[in-house]
Amino acid sequence: MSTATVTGSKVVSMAEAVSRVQPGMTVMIGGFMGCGNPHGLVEALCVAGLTDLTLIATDTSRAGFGIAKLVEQRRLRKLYASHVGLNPAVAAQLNAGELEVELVPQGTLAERIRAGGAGLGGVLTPTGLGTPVADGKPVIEVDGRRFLLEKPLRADVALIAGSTIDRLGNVWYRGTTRNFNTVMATAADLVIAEAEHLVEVGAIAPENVVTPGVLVDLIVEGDELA
Amino acid sequence: MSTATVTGSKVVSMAEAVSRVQPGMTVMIGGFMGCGNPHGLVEALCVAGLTDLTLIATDTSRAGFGIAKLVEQRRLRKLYASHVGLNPAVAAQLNAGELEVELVPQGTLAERIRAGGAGLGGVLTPTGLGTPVADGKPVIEVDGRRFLLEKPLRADVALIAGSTIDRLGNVWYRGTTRNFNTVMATAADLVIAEAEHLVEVGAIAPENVVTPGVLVDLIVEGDELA
Amino acid sequence: MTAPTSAVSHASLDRAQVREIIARRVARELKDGDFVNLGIGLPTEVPQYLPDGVQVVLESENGIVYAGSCTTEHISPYVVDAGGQPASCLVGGAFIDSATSFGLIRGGHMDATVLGALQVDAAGNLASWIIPGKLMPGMGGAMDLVVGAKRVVVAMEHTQKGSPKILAACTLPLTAVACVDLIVTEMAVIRVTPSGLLLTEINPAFTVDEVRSATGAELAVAELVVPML
Amino acid sequence: MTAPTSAVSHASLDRAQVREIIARRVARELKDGDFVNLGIGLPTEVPQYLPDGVQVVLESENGIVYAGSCTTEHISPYVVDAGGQPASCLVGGAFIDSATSFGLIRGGHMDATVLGALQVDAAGNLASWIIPGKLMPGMGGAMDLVVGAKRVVVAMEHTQKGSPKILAACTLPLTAVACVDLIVTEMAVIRVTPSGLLLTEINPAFTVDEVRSATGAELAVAELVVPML
Repeated sequence: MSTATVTGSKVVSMAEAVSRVQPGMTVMIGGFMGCGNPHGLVEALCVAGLTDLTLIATDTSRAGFGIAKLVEQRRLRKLYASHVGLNPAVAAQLNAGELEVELVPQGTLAERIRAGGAGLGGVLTPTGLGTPVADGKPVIEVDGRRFLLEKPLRADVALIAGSTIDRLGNVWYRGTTRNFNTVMATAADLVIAEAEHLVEVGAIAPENVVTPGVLVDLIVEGDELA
Repeated sequence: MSTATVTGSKVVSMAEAVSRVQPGMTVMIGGFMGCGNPHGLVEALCVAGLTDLTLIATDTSRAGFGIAKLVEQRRLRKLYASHVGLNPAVAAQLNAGELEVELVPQGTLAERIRAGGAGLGGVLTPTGLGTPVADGKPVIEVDGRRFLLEKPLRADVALIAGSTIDRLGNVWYRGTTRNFNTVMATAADLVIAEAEHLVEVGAIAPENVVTPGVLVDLIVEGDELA
Repeated sequence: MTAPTSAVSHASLDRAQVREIIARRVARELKDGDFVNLGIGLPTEVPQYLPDGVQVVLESENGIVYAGSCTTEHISPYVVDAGGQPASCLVGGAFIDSATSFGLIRGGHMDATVLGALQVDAAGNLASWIIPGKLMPGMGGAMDLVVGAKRVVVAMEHTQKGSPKILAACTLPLTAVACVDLIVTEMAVIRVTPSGLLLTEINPAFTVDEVRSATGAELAVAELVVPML
Repeated sequence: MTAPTSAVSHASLDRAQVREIIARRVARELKDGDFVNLGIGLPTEVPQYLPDGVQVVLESENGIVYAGSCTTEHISPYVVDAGGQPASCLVGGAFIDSATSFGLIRGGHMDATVLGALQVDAAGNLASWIIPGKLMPGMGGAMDLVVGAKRVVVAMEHTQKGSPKILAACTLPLTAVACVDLIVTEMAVIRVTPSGLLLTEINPAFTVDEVRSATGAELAVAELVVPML
């Protein structure tokens, strides 16, 4: 579903980018408790008023802020996350039977997304054995040790954030902003990256590119954080 | 088996580093056809005269050069590699029954080492299905698709090379030198890194560190390549 | 056994004292050079009590190797810790992504993790992430940490409103099976052994019987019980 | 069908002509923006024949995204291609490690891979990495590439010393099962379909019968066979 060419431009408006998200889609959103989230895209997604989405994100932020609004505005049908404690709307909607929630250990979440992006059939992890996380999942024994088989995760669209992004989509991340953005950039049919700083091609040394531009389909310009 | 402390020094002589390798050990060596190989450590390993080693490396270099000498000098009992075509000694020793060779697809090799370093029970890959690579290996079905279960690889010692390494072991790689060095740094009990340029702590921005220093136990100074 | 240095009773320990006793004792479990992940809350107080000459490398599982604290003037929107709070990366540190971070955690690269608990039991089972129907924060990175770290230290108050948190068997959903190595509370230091829980150190303010009565599991007592302070 | 533009016979094609015919035709399979991995040898000649306005992003599986060639004055010990030869990274490219590289390859991010073969068969099976007892170079990255790329194009001479390389069933150990989409030789372009091999284009220097007799598998002929040149 990549629309990008080498000779064309990947840079689009926020509205155009978000128009690619349709009701019922599965959407990944990078970031960790507000750090490294694509704030402009999340806001535009809220404004777009889409419903019935499945969201994959490591957390649901804190009440009233960023991703939290997608829950609060009842845009989600299903949620995969590792931590939802600071957003009371999740528990409320779960208890009311309005939202399906799959809590995923944070490392397993990262690895399931990576597997989805790397063409692997699943993840064999010791994490979650003997806990509710293991319910209904196959256990595979390798050389006498037992591992949970966790399935890959992919999305229709991934919304990621980068501190510096060049016009080919190469991304460099400041501080802890990379978190889930790197794996999510590999695991969706369409990857939209929000650039804090949009720069010319060549501005990022090839050794310091963290997410290669080939993974990014569309680029939007976001606000500066500081 | 880490000997490093925060307050102590990880920098040792080539001889001291190689003295940590014992006959019969499994050794990983990073690099790809001479690029990103720890040339000084490989040479020191040859001089040390150890035998009965198991080597894990993506290739065996070309005749007479670098890693190739470990084969030519009959130091290996077993070899895991993806490409051995430019080192005729491998086929000769294999045919003579003197060397056990497991050819591993290059992507599977990278992922098996990564799994060994990341505590995963194995790799579920479509690569190798229906080929001799699949012989004797379990096939796992996930959502109707079949995957080979490939086991993790670990080593007693990993010898890696870095272009710029600080005294805490943080590594930055120039060009294509990173190749297998990054995954190997995670998958051995002892990791020895050869620095082309040994620099003071702080010289590499934390965003541009590729291999975090916590993974590196010992550092040796190598020659400049250019 | 050394005589108690102070005769505080349990009731007289205020919250800050309890936390300091626990954090101070946990600090002695860490060695110079250890690569350590500290859970949110009490465990983050451990580093201030590290003995002279002991420096550890802290990990923040959202992506910092060699994490540091944050002073007001250095607050940055780009660096947060695993609790989402402003943090820093010390000189010599590295920023890593979540897959790499949990590779380090799951892969046995972490010398120790210190974290709180709702319940711990005689088999070293840990419950720390959910109270069904009441509290569902999610497990975050805890399940990976306790499975992957070489040493798992639970740092918690001995009881919750007077009820034991150390039990014969956890009643809450588990975080992981048989993962806990050591329990440090304000009352005692308890090792998880293949044959059950073993009291090895005690806060001189308490008697062994007091510890036992605050513990919901069989508690063997080491031949030599030393003061934990 | 268009009349042959030149009346060269098979025997009159020299090696360079054969390679150019194949590389030129393969180039037309690539679209602007495609992310492509080219095997060692003939496939590396494809980019020079890309039509105007078409630019592809080349991957070198040892760690270059947007790989370029290398001129004598730019030879660096730090940048090699998948054959271990000096290479470069174009402006806008990235260096990646082997796990990341094969994540891109296996994960379906590669629009196409072009590679040579020892044998291809009617089911699209490919043999390209070993002749037992004779040649054991290893599979390198080929097994991952043909399983992971969205489109697998085999670019090879139609026969090996007169013997067909396109067979009813491969006799050599496979690189992968049912992975080949298209076969481009100096004689013809052949698609692998669910019902077998389909001749869709021909080098006007040859007749369909000549192609058939140089092919060791059933070869259906498209309703409209166009010239491949």
